[in-house]
Amino acid sequence: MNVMDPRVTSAILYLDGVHVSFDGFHAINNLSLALEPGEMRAIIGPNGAGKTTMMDIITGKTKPDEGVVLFDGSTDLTRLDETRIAELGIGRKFQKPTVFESQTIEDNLLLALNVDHSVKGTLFWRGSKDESERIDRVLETIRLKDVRRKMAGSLSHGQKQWLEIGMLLAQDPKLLLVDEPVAGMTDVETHQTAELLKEINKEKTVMVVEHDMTFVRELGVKVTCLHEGTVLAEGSIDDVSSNERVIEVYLGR
Amino acid sequence: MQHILTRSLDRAATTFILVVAGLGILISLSNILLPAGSFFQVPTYLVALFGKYVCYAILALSIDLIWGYCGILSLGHGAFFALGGYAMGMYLMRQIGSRGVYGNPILPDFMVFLNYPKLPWYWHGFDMFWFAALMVLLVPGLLAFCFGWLAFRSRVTGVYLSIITQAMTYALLLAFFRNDFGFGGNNGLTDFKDILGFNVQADGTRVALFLLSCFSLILAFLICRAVVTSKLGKLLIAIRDAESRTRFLGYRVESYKLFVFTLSACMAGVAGALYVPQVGIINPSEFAPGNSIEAVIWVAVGGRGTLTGAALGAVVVNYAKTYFTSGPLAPYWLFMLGALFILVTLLLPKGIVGTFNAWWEPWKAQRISDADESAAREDGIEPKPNPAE
Amino acid sequence: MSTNIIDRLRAAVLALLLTVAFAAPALAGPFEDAVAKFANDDFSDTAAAVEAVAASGNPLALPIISALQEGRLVADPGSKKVFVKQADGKIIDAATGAAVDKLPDGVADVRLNNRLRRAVEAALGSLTLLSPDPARRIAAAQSVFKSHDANALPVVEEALAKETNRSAKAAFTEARAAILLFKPDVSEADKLDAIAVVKAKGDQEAMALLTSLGPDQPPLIKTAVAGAISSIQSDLAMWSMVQNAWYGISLGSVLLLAAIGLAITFGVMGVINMAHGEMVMIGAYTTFVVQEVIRTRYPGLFDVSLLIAVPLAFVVAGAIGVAIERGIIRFLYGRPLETLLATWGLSLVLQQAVRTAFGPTNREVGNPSWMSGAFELGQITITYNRLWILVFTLAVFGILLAMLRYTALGLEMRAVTQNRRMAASMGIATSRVDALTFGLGSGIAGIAGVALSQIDNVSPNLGQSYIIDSFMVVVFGGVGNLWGTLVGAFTLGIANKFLEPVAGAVLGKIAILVLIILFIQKRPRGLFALKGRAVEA
Amino acid sequence: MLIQLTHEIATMTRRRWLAATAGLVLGLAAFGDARAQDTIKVGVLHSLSGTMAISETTLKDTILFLIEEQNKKGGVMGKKLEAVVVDPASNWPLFAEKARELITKDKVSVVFGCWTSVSRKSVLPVFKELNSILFYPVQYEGEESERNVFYTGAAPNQQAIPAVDYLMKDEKVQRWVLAGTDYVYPRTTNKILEAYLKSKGVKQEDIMINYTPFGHSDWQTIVADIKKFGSAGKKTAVVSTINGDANVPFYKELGNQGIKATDIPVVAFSVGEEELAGIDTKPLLGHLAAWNYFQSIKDPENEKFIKAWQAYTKNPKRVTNDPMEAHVIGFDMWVKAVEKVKSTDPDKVIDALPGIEAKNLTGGTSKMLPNHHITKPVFIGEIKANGQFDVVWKTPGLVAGDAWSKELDGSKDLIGDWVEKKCGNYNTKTNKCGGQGS
Repeated sequence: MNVMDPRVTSAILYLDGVHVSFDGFHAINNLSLALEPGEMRAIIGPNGAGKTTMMDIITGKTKPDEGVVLFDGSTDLTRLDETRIAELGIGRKFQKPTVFESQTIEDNLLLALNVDHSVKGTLFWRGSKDESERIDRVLETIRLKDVRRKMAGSLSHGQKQWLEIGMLLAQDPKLLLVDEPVAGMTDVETHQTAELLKEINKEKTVMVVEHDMTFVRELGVKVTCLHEGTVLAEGSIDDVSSNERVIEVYLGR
Repeated sequence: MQHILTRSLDRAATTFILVVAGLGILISLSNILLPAGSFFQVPTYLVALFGKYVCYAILALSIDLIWGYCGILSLGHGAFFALGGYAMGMYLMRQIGSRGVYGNPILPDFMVFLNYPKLPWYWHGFDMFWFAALMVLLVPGLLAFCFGWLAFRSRVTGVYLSIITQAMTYALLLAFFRNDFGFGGNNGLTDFKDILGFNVQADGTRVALFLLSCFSLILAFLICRAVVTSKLGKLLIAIRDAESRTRFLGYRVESYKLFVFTLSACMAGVAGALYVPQVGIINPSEFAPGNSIEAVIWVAVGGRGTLTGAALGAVVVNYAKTYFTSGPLAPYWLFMLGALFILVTLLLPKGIVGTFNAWWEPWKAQRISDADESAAREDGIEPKPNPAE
Repeated sequence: MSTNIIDRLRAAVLALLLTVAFAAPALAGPFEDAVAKFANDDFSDTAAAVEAVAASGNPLALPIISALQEGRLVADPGSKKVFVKQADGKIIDAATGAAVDKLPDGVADVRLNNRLRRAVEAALGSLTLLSPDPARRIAAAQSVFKSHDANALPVVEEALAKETNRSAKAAFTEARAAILLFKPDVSEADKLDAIAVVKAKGDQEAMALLTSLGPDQPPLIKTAVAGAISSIQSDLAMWSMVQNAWYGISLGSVLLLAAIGLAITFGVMGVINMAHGEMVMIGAYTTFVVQEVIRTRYPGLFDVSLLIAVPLAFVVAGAIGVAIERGIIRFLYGRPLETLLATWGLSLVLQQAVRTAFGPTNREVGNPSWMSGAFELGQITITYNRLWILVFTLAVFGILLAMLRYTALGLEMRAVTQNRRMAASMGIATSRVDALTFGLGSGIAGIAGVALSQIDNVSPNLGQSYIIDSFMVVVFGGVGNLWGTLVGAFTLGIANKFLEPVAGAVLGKIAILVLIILFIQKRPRGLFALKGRAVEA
Repeated sequence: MLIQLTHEIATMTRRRWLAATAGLVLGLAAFGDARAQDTIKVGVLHSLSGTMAISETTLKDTILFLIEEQNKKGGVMGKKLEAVVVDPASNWPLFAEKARELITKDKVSVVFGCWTSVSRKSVLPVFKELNSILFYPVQYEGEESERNVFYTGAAPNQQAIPAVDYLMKDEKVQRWVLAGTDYVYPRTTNKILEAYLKSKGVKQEDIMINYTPFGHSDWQTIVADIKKFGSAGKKTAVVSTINGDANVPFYKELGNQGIKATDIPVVAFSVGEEELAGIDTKPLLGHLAAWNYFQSIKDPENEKFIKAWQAYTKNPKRVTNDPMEAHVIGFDMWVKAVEKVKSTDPDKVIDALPGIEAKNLTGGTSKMLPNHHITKPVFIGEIKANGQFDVVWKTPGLVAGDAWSKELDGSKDLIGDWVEKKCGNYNTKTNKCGGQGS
């Protein structure tokens, strides 16, 4: 790694030479990637390309065997745990929508708010006007205002995806990692989600992992294709989808 | 503080408190005021028996708090109960003074015949009630804190956690069995005389202890309610249902688990401390892993994730045990108890109160307007089966 | 034939010599009087009779004393007549040797106590130093080594001179050395040689012999003895390490045997089966029933009783396992903690059921002859039952592994546990596989019960004593990994046995539990944890 | 909080309160029903489930058998006896609860029960508080003499010390292994034995003491240690206070490692006919046990008892053992005492019991002493191949049970005397009641 590389200082997320292996299986192999502040990036790649593992590394769930992972140009993420990384301002949506099913939608968002997260703070918490306004705003954005008191478990799959994105919004991070946001959605919902992400991108940096090429095309952002834990191609969606190696990987050998 | 009380005391919670307080007072008055042998008089042995049930109910609450709400299945909670009991037992032993069979003013009897030259250092201070009372909270609390600090920080979860809690209580069982350990070995501590100057066997003391247990149950219940109705309570459920989600939201999960685990251990300790003077003995068998498992079963029978259910489960199962171990059914009582456990799991997976709520709520929801929605959820949120466990 | 008589005469002379020391007055009476004393039912009289008979030189002495040792000597207290029940079922009058048709009524066994038993052994030992059976000669030489009685020296030396059997020769050499070591008028050089022989023997008995020699010795001897003692000591210390390791392996095999079944039901299926111990118990009771039937109907089959019990226990426990799965567990998949509750209830029911059916007390399960006793390997004793259990455990483990790997059922099992929905869509009858998997785990617990019946109580509480240890083993090794269970069991077993001599049985066990707790902090998913993101998916 | 409460009370309907109260009262009434007393009730407090069921179930059957026999003879004072059986389930606090229930709810006149020391300790305060009578039939560590308890099992001086004497004199034992389960009875017994052995000139290095946990099943190391200890050239014996379930694997290991009784005899205080029924005894030939009763003892009373017992249990192989005999003696004494004072009033019966004599099953007559222990003969038996014992030695007469051991510093001056001194721990030095102090 070259510290004088200008990107080190400017990139909000910077990965260089990252390796991870599980019991001899190389999940991530010399992966290097950089995200500029305010950018939206789509990550594509076949199953097992290492997309989710990459997110695990960024969010501190998995520790890389070697390599550099920097946030905001200077913070070394490999030394921090999930909680600390979340506090720094990285939010993550899981591949499988993960919301608190036995609690109301409101409460889901309430828990996501980036307010006092200490034991004492939550034990003696009293709602404030500011908090409920923020929740209202998020509910508005994710279009779940009418069902705010319903249990999250009773939502449809697509609604759960939105709720989870809503939780990311309530968390108010600088960087959003969104894993397969439109899986199981109807075309209309997919379109709405794309709009939603574009809206979010106005303020925040976003990294989207997705299989759905229509969706990726609709986002219209720079695309990185991963394969076997390393970057195969990078560029506009048209560049990438016409790349011979990408086609080979997707269509099989 | 007001807002904590308001949100803790919904209709169901208030009913629970009133029932416990009412029963407590009624039983006590009936025992004291009515003539012995009259039909409505509750004999003293029943008062002691109910006192025991109430202590078990507190233990069940403490387990429900961590298991029902936070998904931590401790198969070693009996250890905290027993440690609290031992702290109280040590106080009661010291109160015997020179009335022991050997008449030694300092050393308890078992130390005299095992030739202890002097009181071991860890027995000092237990002649003072305040110190013993402090230890009742501190010893289980500290053990839970150390244990939890290690386990939660290392992210030991699910069945691994359950098994090492079992290892913990099993190790303590073996340790307390050892006579060299200085706690009376297998015989434990017994033959108590006084508590705070009152004869432990006097009817008045028994009634007072029973009332104190009821009061402690109400207090424990209120504390649990305060916790589970707070934002922290929502978070505990969140941790139970999706632990890593809470972590990625920026919560330090281990702190929350540690807090609630320690709190729960302290409650279990208090339950043990109240239990000992009422049953008159504390010995290592309280550490037996089977006891802890059984306590978890009370909670499951009553309804996991419902505080009233936990307390009710403890009373129901123990009443069944009392009932079945006497009379012509005595040789077969294990069949009945075993069958009860199997049938409850198969037919009432949510436990008694959970099932009742599921059946009652839709009907009630019609009557209650949306304005009062928070009450409609009773005090329970049905636990979702957690595959991680 | 003639040499045999001479041998006997010699032996009788020796016996006479041996017994003079403490039995002088008994010499007087005729042989018949001595024999009649057996009928008095008094231990002192019996002792006197043994001495007198052994010293009599009568050819009936050996049969009488052997009969006494083996409980075949009976006496009629009324008529004071004593009879020998011969091994072939014939009866002879002990005093005359005449055959008798039928025992009179009221005869009773001539009773022995430990002191008498030793006297009988000693009498037989001296009668058998020159026995044609090498095993008996060795035993006799060993008893001389222990008693190092100088009177036996001439016979020992004679025996040594004509001995051809190697082990017997070694035993006689050692016996001679022991005698010389304690004999006062032996040259220093001979004594030093004797010390070297004893040192070479190098076991506990040699050690005991040397230490009991006492301090009043010439300096040269003293140093030689001290040197021999320290050399034996360091030898024995080394052997005690080996011994601990063996004990550890043996304990490990017991733990493994108890845990394998759990590794399947709990490790592979994720069912927390608290009734696992009861499956072990059922296996043990199956063994009991099998032995009971064999004892009453086919006594000749006793030695193969375990071989019959193993498949039966597997079938019985396995069938009960399938019934449990079909009746209870299958309604509880996806709710693992509820299975804990239900199976706990079940374990109470099963325990009480066995208690009601078989009674609360222990039941006797015998060791077949090939599992009784022990053999010496170097300086350690290896008992056959432990050895067989180790072999059996490894065999069960191997068969199980092979089954999971190479059979259709094994393949289906792995498929269902890895991805139930996928397996179902590929046409695997998942519910059948579930039932069979649970049955397999229970069946293996059942055959564990057969083996454990050989070393432990067969009582309704049998299962309870293994359940906690089994869970520890599985969790320590890593849930879902059979190799982890294997390594876990042996690690815990060996660690326990090395801690036990240092810390004592109780503290050793506590230390193991604390170590497990700490170890889990280090590796929260056991020794052989599955890694990767699949784990938490 | 108060506001909240009153609000809730007000909103609760009156009807609900009524229903709750009614339910409560009915529930409570179900607990305490006292039936008319036309029989004399006898409480049986033995575990029928759990770890102790293995030993205690037989004792429950014994009492039921004795009650049936007594009723055939017309009961006591013309009234039939009625057994009240409860199951304390090997759970010590439950023992106390059940004792309380027997005395208060069932109004039993006497209780026969307990096996372990801890269960006795657990119920002791209950019997004192409610002033009832307990007959305790098991050999125990002594150091106790309570007004409400009658100890019909052996005190240490009626079992341990005669056994050691026998080994010393008859077997010329010089080296001793004291092996026991780690609880009070072995601890105290070994303490007493250690003091006794030292007073007989045995050196410290010739005594090895070893404790194991309950239910210990892996005896390899300890048996090897015993073997090592025993190969030091001196005659060695093991005095075993190993309890219950741990005995079977212990004896199996002994047998397999080839320790024969002629080399290192083991004398046990907790192994009787019942325990041996679960072991193949052939390898154990000649190992010893010390008891106050053996089934094999030739005596007409004993033979009559065994016959009746086997008929009652419909099992011709059912064995008898020492604690059963203790119950037989205790039951007989209680019946005699009740008939003497013509009352089941506990105070009267307690005062009447000392001095009462009852035939034991070994040809003698045992007597209740003022310290509430009884006189007993002591037998040493050797294990035979058929699972029975062969008596090889017996005390010349009956031995009086000592409540307080003379070998222990803490208790050598104490005596129990409920007849003259009315005191369980009377100090003969200071002539005061109440132990050593004050």
